[in-house]
Amino acid sequence: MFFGSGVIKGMLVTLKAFAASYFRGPDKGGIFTVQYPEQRLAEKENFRNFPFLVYDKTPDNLRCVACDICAKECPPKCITIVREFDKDNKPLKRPAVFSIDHTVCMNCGICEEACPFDAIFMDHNFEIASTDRQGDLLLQKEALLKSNDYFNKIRPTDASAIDAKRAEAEAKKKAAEQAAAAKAAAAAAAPKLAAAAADKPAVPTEPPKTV
Amino acid sequence: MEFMDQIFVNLKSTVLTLAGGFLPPWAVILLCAAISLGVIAVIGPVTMMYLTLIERKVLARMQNRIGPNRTGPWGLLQPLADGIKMLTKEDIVPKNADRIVHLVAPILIVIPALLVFAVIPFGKNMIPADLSVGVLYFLSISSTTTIAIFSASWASRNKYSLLGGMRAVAQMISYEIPMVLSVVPILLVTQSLSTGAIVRAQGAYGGWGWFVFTPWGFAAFITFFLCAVAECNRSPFDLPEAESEIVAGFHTEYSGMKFALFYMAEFMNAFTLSALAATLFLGGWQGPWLPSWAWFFIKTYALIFIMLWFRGTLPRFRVDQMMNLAWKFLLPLSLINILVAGFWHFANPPLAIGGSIAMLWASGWIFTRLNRDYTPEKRTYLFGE
Amino acid sequence: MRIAVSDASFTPPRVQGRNTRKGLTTLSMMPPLEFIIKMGIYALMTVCVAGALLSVLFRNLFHAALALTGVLLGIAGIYLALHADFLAMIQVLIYVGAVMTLVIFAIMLTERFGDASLRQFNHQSWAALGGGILLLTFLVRMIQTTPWPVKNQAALASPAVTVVQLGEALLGPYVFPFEIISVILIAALIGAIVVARKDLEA
Amino acid sequence: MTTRTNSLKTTMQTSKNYEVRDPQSSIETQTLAINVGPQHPSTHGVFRMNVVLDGEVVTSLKPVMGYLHRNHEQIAENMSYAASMPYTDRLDYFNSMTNNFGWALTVEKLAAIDVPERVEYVRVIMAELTRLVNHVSAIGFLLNDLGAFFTPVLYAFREREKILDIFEEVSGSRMMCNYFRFGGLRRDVTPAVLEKIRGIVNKFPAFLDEFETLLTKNEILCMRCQNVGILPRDLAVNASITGPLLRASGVNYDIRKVDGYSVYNRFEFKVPLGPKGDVYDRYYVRILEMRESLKILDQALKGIPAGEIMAKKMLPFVKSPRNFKPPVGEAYGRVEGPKGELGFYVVSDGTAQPWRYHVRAPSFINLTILEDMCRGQKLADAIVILGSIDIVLGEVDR
Repeated sequence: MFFGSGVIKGMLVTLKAFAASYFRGPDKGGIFTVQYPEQRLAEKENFRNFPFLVYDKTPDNLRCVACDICAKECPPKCITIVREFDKDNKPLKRPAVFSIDHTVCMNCGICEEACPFDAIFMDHNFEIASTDRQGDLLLQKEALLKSNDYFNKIRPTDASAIDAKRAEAEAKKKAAEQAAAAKAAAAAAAPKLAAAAADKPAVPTEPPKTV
Repeated sequence: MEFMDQIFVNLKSTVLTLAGGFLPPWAVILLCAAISLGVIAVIGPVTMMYLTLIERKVLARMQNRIGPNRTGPWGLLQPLADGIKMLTKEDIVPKNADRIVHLVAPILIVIPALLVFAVIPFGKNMIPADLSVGVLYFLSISSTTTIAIFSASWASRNKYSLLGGMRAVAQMISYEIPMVLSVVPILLVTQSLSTGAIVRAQGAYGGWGWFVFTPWGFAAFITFFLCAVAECNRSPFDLPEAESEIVAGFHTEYSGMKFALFYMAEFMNAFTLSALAATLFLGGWQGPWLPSWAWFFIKTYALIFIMLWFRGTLPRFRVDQMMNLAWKFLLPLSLINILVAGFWHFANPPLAIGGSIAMLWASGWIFTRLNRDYTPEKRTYLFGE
Repeated sequence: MRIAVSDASFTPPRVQGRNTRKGLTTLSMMPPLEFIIKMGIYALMTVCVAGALLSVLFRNLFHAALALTGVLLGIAGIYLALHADFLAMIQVLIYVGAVMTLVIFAIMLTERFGDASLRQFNHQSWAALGGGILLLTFLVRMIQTTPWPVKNQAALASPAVTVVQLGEALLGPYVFPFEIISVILIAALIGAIVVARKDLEA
Repeated sequence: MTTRTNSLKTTMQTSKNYEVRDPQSSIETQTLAINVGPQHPSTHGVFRMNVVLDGEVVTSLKPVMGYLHRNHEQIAENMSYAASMPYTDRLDYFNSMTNNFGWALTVEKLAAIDVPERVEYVRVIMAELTRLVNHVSAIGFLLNDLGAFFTPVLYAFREREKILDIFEEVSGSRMMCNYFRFGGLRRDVTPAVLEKIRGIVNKFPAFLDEFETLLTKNEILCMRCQNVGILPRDLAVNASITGPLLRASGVNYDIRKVDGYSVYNRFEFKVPLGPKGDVYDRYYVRILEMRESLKILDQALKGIPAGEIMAKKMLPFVKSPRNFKPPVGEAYGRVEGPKGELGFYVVSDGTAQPWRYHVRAPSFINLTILEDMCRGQKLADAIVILGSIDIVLGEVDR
């Protein structure tokens, strides 16, 4: 081949791309750009960004019990948890303060993995740019709370699996409670009390006691 | 057709005739010059502004992107936005810079870029000034750019600038020589230095008698165009402003409007050199069906597209390779080409065609062989296990 | 008055007046235009003289070279004003485009070219002054004795020398000066190397 | 603005066996010391080169690193084994999957964990996809350094994007994958994803052909790359260069073959070797390696078995990685990363945190011979040679 043939062949490639940009789709050598704010790629279900806290039905029913495991496992230590105490200075199973510093968090997803109560999950929301570092990027409990429905919406596969698991655990616990209640009723012969225990709502404002 | 072709010419003479009714002759002459100057002063910067947009669009398209499309429809206001940005940017002068030369250099570089518009035949009867030494005027004026670039690089007191300046001077001087020599065959054949006369000489075969269709014209066109690309520091000859090596070369230390002036000069040079190449080899405004000025702009922008295409595809030469191409390939080729043009002129047609093609092909082959060090090696790759 | 659309009508049109010979207006019939051109020539002369002085007076070699470039461009402008288009273009191409660039390149290769402590006078200053005065008297004498064709109206009216004629003259009767020019170019090239060359003894 | 001539002399003394200038030459010029970086378009990050130039020729070049030092090793010694995993993503941020691979391999070696079959296959698939990502963008950046204005980079990124989509779908993140776990994986790969990978593997050769047509035979590229920055075989071995750089110099050394870690010894692939060891060989060896990677991917996709994605031994630690305490001992695990031998050395004292943790970063060690390759070349070549080493500053400085 003569000198310069390589150059000409290479130039034909770019010319082809130039022409394709007018007549072809993105998967056939055309324009590959996605014009972001207007057009968006489909979100991947497993996509993980900053974590959020899940609550069931109402924000009061958050699953977090302030066990501090996620804060301890977190590699960059961006989670701060302070347990809530009642009037008698008795520790409650919920956080008074739960904050995540988004400037420190590195989206690794270890908190989600480690949480034994399925309370913290990785979010899909990535449009969190802000100029206020303390106000907008140091997120407090209120801002972190998101409903289980939201979780079901963004990650249906994981959420349904976890819901099923929780429902199963709930059913087991209920059965155990009922068994215990029946046992107690039988032992103490106090049917009134047992009935009251059985009528107790499934997810009370007070967190369920772990066995 | 004739009306469209001469629309600008007639417009101007109407204005001048009207003005002649109440103005003295000397004022009409001044007015005539002023109109030409005004047109150039508008065409130059506007060309530059939209060339930046075209460049970005074309490159983007070659790279599977869209390019600027947010400012106005199809991004048409992008140059305006860029201009406003450039104007409002802080003008930074390095502490140790030679302030006066630093200021003067960008002005010096724009002046020749604007001056050369004077001899470009934009269409039939549309030369701002049909000088008898038009081509020479173009080449000599554009050769002064070197000094401006050098002043810029020296005055910045920046080592990258200095390296860029040294590269620029070496490159521009080297490529001027084959560029001038590649024009010589045209001058020999047309027996004129006037750009208007050269275009008129290509009017044979109903406007298809372009010099690029002759063997010597083709060789000269390739040589001239490569030199033109090198002269306006565009890829693959963008060594003076090689971004990946010396940041921005001679204009590293320029910001704001001064930088914009460098940019403007570069794009106007690209335009005028393409225009000259179109004039000399592609028949200028000659061509059927369309108005003459349309042909001129089509040809010029086609050449500009090739420049952008180069930029979108090719890697950059190294300094020694760039010099080698000029001195060991283009220069001897353009010298041979002068002989070939003479041969073509005096020999009989069949012999002239065959002979000149053979001569050019042979010399091209010989020069390639002589530059063997620069031809790609064949390599065989072994595989382990 | 009628404006003729010439083939190149973007150039100043030929103005056909009533009282012109051969239908052409000459410059002397339009005093304002003549005045403008004269002023232009004077401006160019000023640029030349000022540039020449500055190129001697600047301490910084680079500035001096730039001033010299101004001189050469000014001279080219004067050539242009004298209808010597070809000469003007060649002046720009060779002197500004090539020689001055080489000179600047040579300056770049010297050390201390921007040093303010460099002396501008040495023991040869007086000899140079004498030589300069001698040259000046010679030039003035020459200007006085030459029969300038400006005074000759017939020569003015004749069309400008074309490039073709110039080429024939250069390769005919004036081939020797033509060769001298190439020698000057070679000299500039060698000079660039010499300036950069450091004496091995020093 | 320029250094005096004595600076040249000192550099000449330090490099005795190399003299750039002809001593007989009477043209005396000054050398020019320039600082390429830390802010420079083609130092690939915050990297600095102190270059002394004689005209355009490099007479001395000193790499200066450490601008991106993040104390990776110390941090790792102060946290649990598993918590280091996301930090390894950030070493060579182009290849987080292979970084994960190396770290997982090391700890599995330390704690003697058997990895399920399916996990090994998925790991190999991810590692080879990473190699594609790395090589294609490395070549793109190399060509960008050569002056091909972004076209090769953007073509490369177009393909990289498709692979990153896979990574995102699998691990949740495009670049910081954090996908591997000791003895397993973060989550399983769905059949749909495997199908997508299959699609990429099928289409990639066509892209490589296009990419090669664009520039492999380009005369300017050949001029710029051939016989530039030659790394001799023995110097490469002595300087413990690894990866494509070493193989371009003709040394047949690929850890995938030498160690046969994971399940690599089940696949058929070859190790491309360069005849000369110049920039062009590095460019082309990478392209050939991509073609070999595609072969591996093809076989792995065909052979991937069903099964568990976590070793039984590690199941208790999935929810409480902090409690994972490997036995006392030390281990050195290494993988053939896209840039070379990526090794992790770890000493355990029986607690939940490593007692000593060290990364053998290929980018860093490959960078040590930069001066030897650049001396006597032009400045433009030095940039290209740096590009051909293919460094990532996150890994160099750690």
